[in-house]
Amino acid sequence: MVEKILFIVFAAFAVAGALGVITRSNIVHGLILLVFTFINVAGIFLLTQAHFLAVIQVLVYAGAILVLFAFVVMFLNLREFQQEEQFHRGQKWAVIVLAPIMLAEIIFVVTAVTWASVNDGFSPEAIAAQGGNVKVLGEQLFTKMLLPFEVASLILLVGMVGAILLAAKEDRESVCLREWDDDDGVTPSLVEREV
Amino acid sequence: MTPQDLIPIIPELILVLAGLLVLVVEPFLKADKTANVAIALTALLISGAAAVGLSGREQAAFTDMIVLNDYAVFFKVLFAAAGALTVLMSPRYLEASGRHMGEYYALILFAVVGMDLMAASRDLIAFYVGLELMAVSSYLLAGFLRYQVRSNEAAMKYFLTGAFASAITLYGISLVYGMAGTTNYEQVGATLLAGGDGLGVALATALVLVGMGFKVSMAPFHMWTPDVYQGAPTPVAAFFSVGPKAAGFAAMLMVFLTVFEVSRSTWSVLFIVLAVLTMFVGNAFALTQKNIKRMLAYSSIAHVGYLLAGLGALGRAGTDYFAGEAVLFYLAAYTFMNLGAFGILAYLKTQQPATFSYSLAEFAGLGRRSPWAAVLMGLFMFSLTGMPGTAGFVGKFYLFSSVVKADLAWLAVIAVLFSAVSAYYYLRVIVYMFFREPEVEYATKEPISGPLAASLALSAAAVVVIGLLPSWVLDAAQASFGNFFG
Amino acid sequence: MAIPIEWYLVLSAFLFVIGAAGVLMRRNLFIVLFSIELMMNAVNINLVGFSRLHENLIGQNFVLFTMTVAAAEAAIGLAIVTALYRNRRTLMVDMFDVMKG
Amino acid sequence: MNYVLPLIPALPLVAFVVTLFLGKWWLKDSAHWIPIVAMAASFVLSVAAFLAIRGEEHAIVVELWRWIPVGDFQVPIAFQLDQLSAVMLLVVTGVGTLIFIYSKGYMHHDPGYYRFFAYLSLFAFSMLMLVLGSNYLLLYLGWELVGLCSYYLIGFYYHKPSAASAGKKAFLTNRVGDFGFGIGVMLIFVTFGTLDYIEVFEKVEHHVASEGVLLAIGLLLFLGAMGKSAQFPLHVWLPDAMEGPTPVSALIHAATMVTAGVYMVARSSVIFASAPTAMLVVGAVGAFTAIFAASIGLAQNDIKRVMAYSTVSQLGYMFMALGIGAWVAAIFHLVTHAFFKALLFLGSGSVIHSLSGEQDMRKMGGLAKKIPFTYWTLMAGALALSGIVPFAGFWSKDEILGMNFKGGGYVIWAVGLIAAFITAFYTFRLIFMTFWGESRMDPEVEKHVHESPWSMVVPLMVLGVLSVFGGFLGFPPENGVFHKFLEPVFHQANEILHVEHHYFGMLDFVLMVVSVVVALSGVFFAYLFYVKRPDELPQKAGAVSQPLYKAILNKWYIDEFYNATIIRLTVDGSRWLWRVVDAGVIDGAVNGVGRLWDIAGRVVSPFQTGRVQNYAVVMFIGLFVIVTAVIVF
Amino acid sequence: MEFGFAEQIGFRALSLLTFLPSLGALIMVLFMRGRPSAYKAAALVASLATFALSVFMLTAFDTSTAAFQFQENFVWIENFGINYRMGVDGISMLMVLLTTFLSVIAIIGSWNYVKDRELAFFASLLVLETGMIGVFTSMDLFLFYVFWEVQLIPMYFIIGIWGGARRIYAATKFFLYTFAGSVLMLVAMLAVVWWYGKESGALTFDILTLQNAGFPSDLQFWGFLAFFVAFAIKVPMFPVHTWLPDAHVEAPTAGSVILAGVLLKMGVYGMIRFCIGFFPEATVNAVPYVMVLSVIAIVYGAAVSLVQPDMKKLVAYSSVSHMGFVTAGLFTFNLQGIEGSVLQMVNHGILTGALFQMVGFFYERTHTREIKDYGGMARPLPIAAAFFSLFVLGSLGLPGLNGFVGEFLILIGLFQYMKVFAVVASLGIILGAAYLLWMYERTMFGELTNQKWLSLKDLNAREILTLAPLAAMSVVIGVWPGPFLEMLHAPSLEIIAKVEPFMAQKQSLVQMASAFLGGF
Repeated sequence: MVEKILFIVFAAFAVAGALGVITRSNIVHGLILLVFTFINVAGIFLLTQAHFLAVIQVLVYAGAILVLFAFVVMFLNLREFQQEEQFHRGQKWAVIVLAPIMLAEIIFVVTAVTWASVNDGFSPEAIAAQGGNVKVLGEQLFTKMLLPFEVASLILLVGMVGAILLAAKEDRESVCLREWDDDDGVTPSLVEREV
Repeated sequence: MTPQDLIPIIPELILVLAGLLVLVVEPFLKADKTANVAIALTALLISGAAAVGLSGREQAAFTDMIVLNDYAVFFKVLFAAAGALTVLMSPRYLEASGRHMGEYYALILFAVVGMDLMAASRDLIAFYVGLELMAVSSYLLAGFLRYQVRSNEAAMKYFLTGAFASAITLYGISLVYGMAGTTNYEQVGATLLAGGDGLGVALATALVLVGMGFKVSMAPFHMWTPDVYQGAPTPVAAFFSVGPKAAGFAAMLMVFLTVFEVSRSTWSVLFIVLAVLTMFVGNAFALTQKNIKRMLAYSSIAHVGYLLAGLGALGRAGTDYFAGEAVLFYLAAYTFMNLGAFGILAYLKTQQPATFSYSLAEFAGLGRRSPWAAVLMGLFMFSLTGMPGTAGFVGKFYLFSSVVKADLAWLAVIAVLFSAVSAYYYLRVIVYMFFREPEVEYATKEPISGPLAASLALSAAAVVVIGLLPSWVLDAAQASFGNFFG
Repeated sequence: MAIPIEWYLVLSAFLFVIGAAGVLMRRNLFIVLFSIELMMNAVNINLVGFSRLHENLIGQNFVLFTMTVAAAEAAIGLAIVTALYRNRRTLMVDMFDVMKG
Repeated sequence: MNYVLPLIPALPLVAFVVTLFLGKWWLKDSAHWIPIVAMAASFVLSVAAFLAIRGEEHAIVVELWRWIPVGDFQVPIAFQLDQLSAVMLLVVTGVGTLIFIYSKGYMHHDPGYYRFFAYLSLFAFSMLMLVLGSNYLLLYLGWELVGLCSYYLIGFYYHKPSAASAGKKAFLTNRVGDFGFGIGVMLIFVTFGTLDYIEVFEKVEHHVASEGVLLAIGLLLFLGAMGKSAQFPLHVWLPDAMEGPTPVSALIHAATMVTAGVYMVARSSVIFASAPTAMLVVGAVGAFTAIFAASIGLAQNDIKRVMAYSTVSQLGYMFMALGIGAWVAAIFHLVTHAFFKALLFLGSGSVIHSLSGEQDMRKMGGLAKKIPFTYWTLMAGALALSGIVPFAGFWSKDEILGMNFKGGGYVIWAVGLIAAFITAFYTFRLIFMTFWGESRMDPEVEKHVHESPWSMVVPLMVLGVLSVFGGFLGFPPENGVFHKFLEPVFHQANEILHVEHHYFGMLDFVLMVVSVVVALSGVFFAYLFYVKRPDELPQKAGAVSQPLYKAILNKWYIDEFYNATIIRLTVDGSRWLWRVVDAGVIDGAVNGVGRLWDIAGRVVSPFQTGRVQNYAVVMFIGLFVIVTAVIVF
Repeated sequence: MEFGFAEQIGFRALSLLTFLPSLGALIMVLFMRGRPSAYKAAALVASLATFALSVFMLTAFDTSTAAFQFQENFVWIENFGINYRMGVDGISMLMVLLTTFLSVIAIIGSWNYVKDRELAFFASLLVLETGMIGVFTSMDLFLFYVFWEVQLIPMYFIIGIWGGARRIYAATKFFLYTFAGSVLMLVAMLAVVWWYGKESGALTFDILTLQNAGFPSDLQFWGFLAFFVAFAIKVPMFPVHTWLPDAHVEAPTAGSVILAGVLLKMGVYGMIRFCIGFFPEATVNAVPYVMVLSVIAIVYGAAVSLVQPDMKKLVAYSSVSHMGFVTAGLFTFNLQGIEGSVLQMVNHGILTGALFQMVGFFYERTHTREIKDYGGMARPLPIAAAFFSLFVLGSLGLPGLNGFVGEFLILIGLFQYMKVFAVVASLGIILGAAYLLWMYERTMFGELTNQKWLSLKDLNAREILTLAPLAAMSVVIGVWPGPFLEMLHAPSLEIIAKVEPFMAQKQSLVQMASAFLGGF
């Protein structure tokens, strides 16, 4: 029962935080609300006995990713954009109409389906008996999931290379190449344009 | 894991090692990147050769995460070929763009690895990481020319829509997992089949379809395609138009035939409807394009429409994999002709790096200025149109015959009519090249670079050979379904 | 099992749709990136819930990979943001429409 | 005969080929020799053929090769010599030779000298094919080829627009007739399974076809004959055909080609005899044309046009004869008409020649003294045409009228009689206006008036003799040499019609007197009008019957009527088809498909806004629709 | 009885015949660039050699049988049962002869016509010849389709590069129109092949095998429709003809000659081989409709020709009319109609080819094709006028020239089928004479409209050499068509035998249509 109440609390916070993220115009507020949401999701992971994931959720999301975001936000000094219109005018309404229907549809489906367990035997109790969530998860990761694991490392490598490629300090000789290449007469909407 | 498990991934291992080697070598190279080009090219060739060497084998590896069979081999060879041709056409182009860096080749290699995994995977997790490896590399390749607004924009658009789409797919995959309790294709398929078709399966089908449809630019999830192709460096656009697309189809065929066996009737109808939509969208948009790169992008969407018709037929055909073979063959044929067409664009860009904007008007009088380029472009255009004697025709022939075989003659009629419409914009290129005189004088041309010429020549040769003596590729395509389920 | 699987799914559906709405509505590129993270988190909730339901760890393993991917995507996304910002001095998504038609 | 018969048409053909290819550079002014010799040789061979067939019961058929062999449709190139074709051969080659000789003088100095003779030779060949062919398709072949030659020769002075357009008009009007002829031929084939004369007639006798079909065949064939023989309403081309050189008018448009229609009906006598209604139509059309054309002839001032209408009118007589089953009379009139009308044309050609090309009779007069040979020969022709005893025309024409009267065709007889009066009137109007009275010539022209060269005069004299004495071939009426000779050909037809042999009787004599009186009164009135009081009577008559006169002067407005209806309708209709239907509707639809796609492209193009979130929302909507669809279905 | 190459000539004559022109083109392109006299001579030699070979084959041709002769058969794409199989029967032999003959004419005729990219022009003509011969000699559906489409490309370039002012529009329209039709045919081909494959268990594209397959009614209907539309566009039949005038007007002379002379025939040839060969039942059902369309084409084409201001366009529309005769004759399904129809194809090839060639010669001199700019041309150009008149007369069906034989046979056939059609078609003949003579009068006769024309040179020896063979053929076929018809007897009987079984049961339908039309 406690679990259920906690779940509802975490869930409510998470949803509220998420709503905040997509409605607040201040990026920093958004960022903080996102962290808040993620922490609540981590809480739900905890409730589900996925301890390792809960920790990783906080570390990776709240820690690494969001710090990265914060860093960039500050680095680029994005205050000026907060004065501008934050929503797509027409599209906003389409989304406001469609999204709830979509949500209803998904909820309708997921509640209509009878979710049968296959009971592979890794119940929290069993896991605890085998040495805890982290150990079992780790074992599986390096045996069953070896290939994806290695590929995931490649993905991270690519991400790293990419970040350097795109965001590294500008080298002078290349800057002069910055121009409207391939200009076929299309003028871009520049910053001055009203939305 | 046993050492045995490494055999199926030999081609990928080669590529990964080469990719890492490229990254390591890069800091030691100055302006001349020949070494890295050579490494990448060699790796791709060896990888392809290795894949050929592995053909005929059947082996599951990494706890059934991936398999080695002729199906995977077919795609591995195809991806290696596409990668090699892309690498060949890149150096001069990148030099002209002022950004010739070894990382580029590493990214191509990694993308090919991702695509190989998509084709070979037998598990949704492996599929997903393969997909993401390819996607992440692709985003970077699209934005490779970071000082160019279009390249940035292309990367951003590709990234946003790609991430959005993969989130949707992922959601679908999670539902599949929820229903089956496993992620292995065959097990999932069996479980779902036992559970019967239901709302959950339908929703999951739809969600997965969207994500994969995005990768192959199926309407209405295609809209990134023209912008990304236009903004990305031309060789990259060439690569995109064949690599990720073929990988998407490779995964799609596999996933829908195994995982979603139960919802066959749903997805075959979806594919048929979306095929018509995609054909329409691709052709209608392509008609008004003045920019050849965008035109080719839309045309690639149209081709996806034809391929989807094949998938629809496959869904209708029961255990007859004729349509699947046709799709494979078509992808192979399409790879060469499209790479060739983009190769010509790359060549022209290297001729006038500062001014060439891929506009149709700049093709005027090409037949006089560089007759060989014009003749080859003509060949590729005719092939894309589906004129007999070229790979494009045999591909269409095969594909539409599979559609007809599945008693979808009406769909074949729609498809061929659309391909007649497509003839208009392909011909327009020929019209400009041969029938019109240029409005301005163009600078004298410099000789074509060796690798680029080789790439074009190989593409053209492939187009003609597949067009006239298709048995070779046909056999491969048929064999790939021969040991489909072991 | 204490918490019904539907609860996870409903929560996930909420987060997913909210994330999707964020992607579609907001002009600020950062918020769009945040929203994508929301969507992936929604998936994570699903996976974890199902992992619990089926009493296997595939789902939890899967979550690890999605997180990795999310991290890599975040890195790349930010790199793209940086490059864009340098070239265009804006982060309003709809400003980037050089290529269209 | 196996070798002689093919040679008859072959000789002119050879002459044509040689003259055409060598004429311009080599033969030049001596281009006439080969055609004349070839024609004369043909004449000699024709005489031989004539002698050979005399008294024979059966026709001689010579087959050369299969022309069109397809299944049961087997048409050979084969020649059939019987009495009818023998007569035609003689007329064609005989009159032809004379006119060839005449042309040597008449066409001298013309830049297209060799061309003229080449065409004439081709015509001779074609006409001989026409009369010699053993089946309907060969008849059709000759029929079309003579039409072609007529086209070329009418348009001989091709740089004159009127000549060129007259040629085309002739060809096209004939095509309308040939439309019927062609369908008739098809109907014959479909009905009888053959086109061979002998076989067809045999089958007709054995009642293979119903009378309705035979009627259809007859009428269709007659439509062709109407075109070629210029019967109303397809007569319009013949007067215009006078644009051609005069020898052409004589040969083609008087003596030979225009009588092909008569030949055809006579040839098909068995078919017509079996379809009485068709005969009635033939007779009626002939009679109407006879009087109709004669009436127009009254008011024409162009000397050749008078002749032309007279020809039309005389051809009408021949059809009157055919209509009553007087086959021999028709052929007889054909022969005498060939003589005197060729003579008249050549004579008027001589007049024109001596007047340096003047054709308007109002600018002539008093020529009798200046060109006496021409005058006297022409006079002989005029008397023959008017039907004055005992000139050639009298016998044939009187026989036609007599046969009609006796056959019960009183109306036709009466019409023919009135036409005979008009004929005599306008014939002598021509004579009087041209040769009698005061000279109304241009002084300039008058100075150069001269008698024509011998090459022109000799043929005139020969024809003059024939016009005077030719009629005695058919004497006594209905029982002459001519009739006996032709008897075997029309034997079948006459049997079908149950014609009994007639002998000259009282009634015939009375009719003869009547027609002579009528003819003479015509001459008298002409004398009254154009010699006695030329200054007032014609005007007065014209004034009294003002509308009628105007109608006659304008040829009853037939040309205008055709221009305003059929031609206008065709051209405007075609233009409408082209502009509206073809370019507008059909091609419009084709281009419309293209435009539709273009519009589609333009309409959808803005949807690609370049804003990535629009793309995402489209994806989302797509997802939404798909999800909704899979949930609902 | 199999007519292999060995029995008849001893070498692979058909392959040689088909690819000889392309071989010539290849040699020209590879070794003779920049040397006009050399490559022109090579082009002529290649086409002449092809023609000579085809005539030589004719001497070994057996006219007594409908079987295919000079056969060659190799496996090409085994997985689909596609073979490289070639062979000719009387009809295709005649078409091949027409092709090789007209190709020579076209090459001589355009000796000095193009100034720009001459090598490519002649090479295109030769490649085109390969495509055309291939269409007529293929005995495999796939092979046929390959040739069918491939010949579009050189023609497309010929119109597009060396054409007139609106050449791009015309070339595109030509290409797209034909392409749209033929892709439908592709689908029908596949449907047919698959049906047979499922029925017999063996996939084959062999035409003879498929001709005896006996397709079910449903498939017959749709298959016939698709094939027929593709071929009707090519012919072109009435409502789908509008690409033709545009293509003709813009095409260079050689293009028009080949287009009118051979390309249009491919449509009818296709109807004979496939529509009738594969779908006899559907064909019989379709006869009334085809007839109506054909007869409309006859009259309509002639009427529209009448008012054309442009000589070439006039001749182009006249082609619509003449091809109407051809299709009408074919679908009568009696010996006269079919043989007349095939012979008329040859005749039309010769005559219309010649007319286009003439118009080309005039155009080279005056640089105008407007009829109103001409007039009195017989004076400066008597030889040209003479040739022109011969071809005009042949075209309007003057007996003694070739046009008549075909036309009359068709009419006889048509008359046996249904009299109304023959009568209406005959009206077309009247109109035919009208537009041709009117055009001739306005261009050749009358006053000289332009004194400049007086200085024009008459045809030179080369031009006479171009026209003389055409004129000679016109006369020869006109007076002695026997040998040509003889080649057609056996194949025509075969065609009739094919449709005969269905004719009887459909008689009522014909009568119905007859009654329906009789009502007008």
